[in-house]
Amino acid sequence: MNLYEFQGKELFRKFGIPVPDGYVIKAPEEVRDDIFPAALKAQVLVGGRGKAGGIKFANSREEAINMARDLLSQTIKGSKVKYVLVERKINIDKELYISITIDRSKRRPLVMASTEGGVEIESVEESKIHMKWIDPMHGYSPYIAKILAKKLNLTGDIAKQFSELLSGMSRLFEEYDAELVEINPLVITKEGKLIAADSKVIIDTDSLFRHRDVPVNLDDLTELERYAKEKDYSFVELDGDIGVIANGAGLTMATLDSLLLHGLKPRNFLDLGGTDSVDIVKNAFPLIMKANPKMIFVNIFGGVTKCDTVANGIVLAKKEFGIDKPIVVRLNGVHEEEGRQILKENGIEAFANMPEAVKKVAEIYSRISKGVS
Amino acid sequence: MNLYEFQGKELFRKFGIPVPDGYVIKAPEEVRDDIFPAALKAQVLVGGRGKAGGIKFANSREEAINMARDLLSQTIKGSKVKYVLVERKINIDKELYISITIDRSKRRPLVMASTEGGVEIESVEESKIHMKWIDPMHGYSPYIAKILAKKLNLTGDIAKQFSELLSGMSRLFEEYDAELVEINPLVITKEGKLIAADSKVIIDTDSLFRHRDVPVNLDDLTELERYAKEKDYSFVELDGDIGVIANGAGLTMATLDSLLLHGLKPRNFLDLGGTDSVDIVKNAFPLIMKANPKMIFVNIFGGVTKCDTVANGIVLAKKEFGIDKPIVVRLNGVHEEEGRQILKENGIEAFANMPEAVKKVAEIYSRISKGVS
Amino acid sequence: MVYINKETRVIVQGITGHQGSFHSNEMLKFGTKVVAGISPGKAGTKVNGIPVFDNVEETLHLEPDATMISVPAPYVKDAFYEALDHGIRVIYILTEHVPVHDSMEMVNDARLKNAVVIGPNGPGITVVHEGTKIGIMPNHIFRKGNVAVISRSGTLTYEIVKSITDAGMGESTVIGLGGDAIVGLSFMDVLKELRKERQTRAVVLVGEIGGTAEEEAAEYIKSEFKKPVVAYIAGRSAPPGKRMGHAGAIITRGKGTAESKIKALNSAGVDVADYPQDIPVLLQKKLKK
Amino acid sequence: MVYINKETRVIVQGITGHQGSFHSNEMLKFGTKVVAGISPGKAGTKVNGIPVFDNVEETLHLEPDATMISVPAPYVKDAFYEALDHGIRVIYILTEHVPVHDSMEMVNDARLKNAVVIGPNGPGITVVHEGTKIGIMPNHIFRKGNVAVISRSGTLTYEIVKSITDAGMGESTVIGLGGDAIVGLSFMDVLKELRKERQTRAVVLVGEIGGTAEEEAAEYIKSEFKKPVVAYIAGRSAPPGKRMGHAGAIITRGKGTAESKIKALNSAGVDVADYPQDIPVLLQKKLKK
Repeated sequence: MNLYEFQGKELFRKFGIPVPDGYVIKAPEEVRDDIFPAALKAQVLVGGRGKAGGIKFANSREEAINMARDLLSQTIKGSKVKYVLVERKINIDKELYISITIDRSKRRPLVMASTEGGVEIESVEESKIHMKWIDPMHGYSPYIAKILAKKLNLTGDIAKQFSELLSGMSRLFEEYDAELVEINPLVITKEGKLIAADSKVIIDTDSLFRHRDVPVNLDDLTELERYAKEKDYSFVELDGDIGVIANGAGLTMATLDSLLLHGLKPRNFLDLGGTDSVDIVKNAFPLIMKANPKMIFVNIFGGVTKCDTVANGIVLAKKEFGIDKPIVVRLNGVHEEEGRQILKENGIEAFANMPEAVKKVAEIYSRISKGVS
Repeated sequence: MNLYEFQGKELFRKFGIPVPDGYVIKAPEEVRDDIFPAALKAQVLVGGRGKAGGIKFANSREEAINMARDLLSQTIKGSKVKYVLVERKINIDKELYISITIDRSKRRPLVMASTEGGVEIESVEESKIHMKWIDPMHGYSPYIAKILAKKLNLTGDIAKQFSELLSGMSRLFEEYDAELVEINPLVITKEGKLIAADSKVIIDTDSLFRHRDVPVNLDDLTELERYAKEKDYSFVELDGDIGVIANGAGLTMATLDSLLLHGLKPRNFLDLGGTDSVDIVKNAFPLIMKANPKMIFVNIFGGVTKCDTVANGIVLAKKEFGIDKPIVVRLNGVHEEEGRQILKENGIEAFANMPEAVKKVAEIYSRISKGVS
Repeated sequence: MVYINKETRVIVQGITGHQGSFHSNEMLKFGTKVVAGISPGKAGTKVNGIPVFDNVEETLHLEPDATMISVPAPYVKDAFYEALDHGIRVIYILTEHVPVHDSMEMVNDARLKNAVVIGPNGPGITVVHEGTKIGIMPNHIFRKGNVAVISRSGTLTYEIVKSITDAGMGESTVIGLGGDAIVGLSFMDVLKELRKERQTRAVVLVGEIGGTAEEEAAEYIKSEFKKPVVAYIAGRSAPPGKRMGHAGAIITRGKGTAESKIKALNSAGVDVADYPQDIPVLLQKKLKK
Repeated sequence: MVYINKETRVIVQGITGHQGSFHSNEMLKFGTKVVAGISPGKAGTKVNGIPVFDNVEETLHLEPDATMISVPAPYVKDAFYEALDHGIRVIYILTEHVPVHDSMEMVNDARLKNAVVIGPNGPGITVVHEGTKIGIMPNHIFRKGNVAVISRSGTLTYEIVKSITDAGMGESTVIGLGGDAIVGLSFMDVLKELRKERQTRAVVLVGEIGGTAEEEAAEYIKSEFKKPVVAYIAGRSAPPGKRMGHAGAIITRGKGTAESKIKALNSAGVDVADYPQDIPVLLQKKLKK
C-alpha cells in the first residue's frame, strides 16, 4: 500500500521524525494565510512529480490559491491530483538520502544513505550509497546511525539528530510493517536542522489486518484493476489486446510470455487462483470483456481447479454474457478429458498442449486483424 | 525494585489486565462511600500480609474508616503500613495462579500457571504447576496461553480472557524489564470474569534509567541500608555484631562465611567495590559505626583497590572519626607491603593471611565478650 | 534425500480446515506418514483417520519431525513458533498473504536454529523416490526418476513436472520455494542440498521475475554445481512496478527482470526454455551429453 | 585452548574510558594482541599505542576476533550488537548493572550465532599458558600450570588464584563468568570445553549463592567430567531475599542456597573448601591420588 506524501509525514510525526509545518487541502480555498513562503506539492502515488510540474512555490495566499487550483486540475502520469500539500518553505543547505527497505536475498531490512539527496537513488553511483543491514532478530541498533552519520560527514548536533531520525524510521518500519520508508531529500537546513522534505512509505498490504489506521489508497490502480480488486480477482491491466485467463501466477505469466514470443500482446494478467468454482471462472469473463480485447485465451493446468469446472464456467459465461469474441482454450491436468468433452459439446475446441494453443491464438489474431484492416 | 500491589495494578490497567475497582489511601478519612462491600488491603513490600491481619472487609464507609485507621497504624514484618488499597469485593468462584519470571539456567522467561491459587506457590506440589518458557528472541507467542488454558481446564470465554491477560502480562514483563509479574490469586468470579485480585511486580533496578515512571520504593530496606544506598555503598544489614568491610562481592561473602565458621556473627555485608579511593575506604567507617558493632574486620585482597589506599583510608578514619572499636585488618595483593607498613606506623597490625586474621577476630571478640559479661 | 524422507513424521496445523483436511488425505495416499493434526478445541476427533489434538505439545509423544501449516495468515506466526519452539525442524507454510515482516522474522529465526522453512505461499515438497510429500502438489503427475525441480511457482511447476513425466523421464525431488518476497529457501539453498545427493542427476529451475535469487543461483552453479541444469523464467512480458499475482513477482527499481535472470543463467551454462513445454527437450539434450 | 589463544586479536570498545585505557595497557603487558580501540569521535588518536577508531566497522581490516566492552550499562547492548553484527565471536562485557532483559537477549542471540559471551559483570578470561587475557584480572597473580579456575566472582578469584600460585602450582585457564543473574557462560559450558583440553589437569569451581548453575555443574561432573574438581561456595551465611552485592547472589524462594550447592557438589565427588585458602590443599590431595 503506497502512502501519499502527507500520509507518510503524519506517520513521521508520530515517530518523532521532523517534517516541515504544513497541511493538506482538497480544494483551493482551503489554503490558509499562515505559512508563507510556502511550497505547494501535488499529492500523487507515482514518482517523477517534480519534473511533471507538480511542485510550486507561493509567497501569498492569493498566489497559493491560484497554484492550488492549477495543481488540483492536473493529471500526473495518469493519476488525477486529489490533494495538495501546503508546506512552509525550508532553507536548504544540503540534501541527503535515507531509506529502509527489505533486502530479499539477505532476508533483512537494508538501510541506505547517501550524500546525493534530491535525485532518484537509482541514478546515484553505487560508491556513493552507503548500506547497513538490520538483523531482524534483535532489530535496529543505534550503532548503525553512528556508522552512517560518519559516512555522510555528519558531526555534532546534526549527527545526533540523524541518530534520532533513523531510530524513528526504524521503529516506523517495524511497527507499521513497512516495505519502504524513504526520505529523499533529507534536508539539512541553513538553521542546522535535519528535516524530512519528502516521504515515501509503502506498507505491506498483507499486514493491513493489524494496521486499521493505515488508509487504503487505490489511486495507483487503473479503473479496471480497482473493479477487479472489488471482485477479488488477481488482475493486472496491460496494454495489448488479447484477453488472458489462466490459473496460478507462474502459469499466467508464462502464458503472457508465450504470446509475446509470437509477437502477440496480452491485454491483462488474470489468475483464477486455487479454488475449484464454476462461478469464479464464469465471472472472469465480464471482467475481461470490460477490457475490450480482440480475443480471449484461456490456459489451464488443472489441479485444485479442475478442467471440467473451467469448461462449465466457460460454457455458462458464453451463454449468460453472450461473449462474441473468439475464445481459444487449452486444458490439461485433472479431469482434462471431461473438460474437453464439455467444451466440444458446446462447439468449443480445446487444445491439449500449450504451444499448439498459442499457435492457434496467433492464427486467429492474424485473421481478425486482417479482417479489421 | 518491588512495587506495591496498587502500583503493580496501575501497570496491569495499562496493559489491559483486569483488576478490581479501587483506589489507594494514605489516611483513614480518604475512604470514599462508593464501592462497598470493600476489601481494605495494607500495602507492604513483604509477603505474608494476609496471615498478619493486613486484609480486612468493610460493608460501610464508617466501618472502612475504622479499619483503615487500624491498618495504617500497623507494622507488618518490620514494615510500617503507609498505604491502604480500598477495593470493591469480588465474588470468587475459583482462584488460580499465574506468573512470569526469569529462569536463570534456561536464560529465558518462564510462565508458571496453577489451579492452586491463593496460596504460596512454593507450597504447591510440582505436578500442579504448569510451565512454559518464552523464547527471548521472538518473544511471547499466544500458543502458550492456549496450552496453559487447557491445563488449567479453562474453556470458552474464560480461556479467551486468559489469553488476553497472559499476552498483557508478557508485554508488561518485557516493556518494563520485569523480573517478576505475578498474579496470585488470579480469580474467576461468579460472574465469569477473570480478574487479578493481587499483584506482585518486581522491576529490574538496573533498567530504571529507561523507566522514569517506575516509583522508587525503598521500604523493604532497613534504615541503615537506605543510608548506605544514599552514600552509594553495596551494603546489607545482618543480625550479628562484627562489622565487616571487604572488597568484591565474592570475597565479602567469603569473609562473612569465615566468621560464621568460627561461630562469629557479622553485623553487615559491605563491599568497597573496584575503585581505588581513600575516601571510599574512610567513609565506610562511619557507616559501619552507625550499626554499632562490637569490633570491625577489614578484609582486603588488593587489585584495582590497592592495599596502601586501604591502609591510608583506615588511618584517616581512625583519626577523623575517632573509631574506638577494635579493628582487625588483613591485607594481601597489590601494594600489600606498603599498606602493612602504613598501618604498622599507626599502630595497627595487619595480617597477611585470611585464616589467621579470622582467628585473631575470634580471639578479640571472645575477650570483649568476657569483658562485657 | 532432501529435507524429508519416507520416515519423516508429519503433523498438520489446521487439519480441520478445507485445505488441511483435503491435502492431509492426499499426503496419506501418496505415502506420507501424517501422524497428527492440530485444531484447537477438536482434540479427540479424527480427520481421514488422523488423530486430532488441541496443540503441538500434545503430539510430541508421536515424535513429529515436520509440519504443514495451513491456518489463516494472521495466525501463521503463532502456529510457526508453536512448531519451532516444540522442536519441529521442517516447517512448510501453505498459507498465502503472510505479512512479509512475519516471514522475515520466522525465516531468520529458523535458520539460526537449523530449521528448514518451506514457503510461505508455495506448493510444498515432494520427494518422489522416497514416496513422501508435504504440501499440495497433485499426486498423479509424478514418476520416480532423476530430475529435481526447484520452483517459485505452483501450477507452472505441475505443468513442467507433468511434461517431464510425459516425456518418459521422472523426478527425484520437486520443491516449491513459495511466491512471496521472503521465503525460507532460495534456489541456492536447495542446490547445495542436491550437489551430493545421489538420486538427482539433473535440475530444473523454475524462476520468475523479482528479486535476485536466480542470479545468485547462477553464480553458484558456475562455481560449484556440476550437475546439468536447465531453467524456465516466467515474466518476460511483465511491466515494471506491477505485482504479477505473487507478492514476490515484481520488477522494482529496474531489478529482477527476466532478461537479467536469463542472461545470468545462460552465462552459467544453464539452458533457459522459451516455453515451459520445452523443458523435457532441453533436459534430454543435456543428459545425452 | 579455551575460547581464546595467543593469536586472538582483541579490540576494546570504550578504550578512552578509565577502565578501557588502564586495562588495555595491562592486557598488552600480559601479551594480549590488542589491535584496536573504539571511542566515537576519537578516531586517529592512540591509547597506549593502540590505534583508536570511531566504530567497529573501521577496525575490520585488522581482523578482530574478540572484544572487551567497557561502556556504561545503558549502551552495552548497542556496543554488543555492533560487535556481533560485524562478526566478532568472543565478546567480553566488563560493565556491571546491565539490565537483565538486555543480557537475556544478548546471550540468547549470541548462542544461536555460535558466539561466546563472557560476563557481564565479571573479570574476564586469562589463558595463562597462551600468555593472553581479556579482562581485568591482575597480571602478577598467575603462573603457568594445569589448574583451571571457573568463577562467578572477581576479587575472590584473584585470592584463590594467588593461593594456588603461592602453593607452587599454576593455572591453565581462569575465567570469571560474571556476577549477574544472566551471564553468557555457565560452569557447565566451560567444563565441556575443559573436558578434552590438554593443558588442564584439575578444575576449581568458585561458586556463590543464587541460581542452580553449581547444581547443574555437579550433575555434569558426576556423569561426564573425569578430571579432579574442587570448589568453594561463597554465601553460606547469607540470609534469604537479600542481594549480596552481585545481582545474581540472592537466595529466592528457598532456591540457590550454599547448602544445596555444597551437597550437590559433594555427591559428585567434588571436595568443597571451608575457606578460600584451603583450595590449594584440596587440589594437592586430589592430584596426588
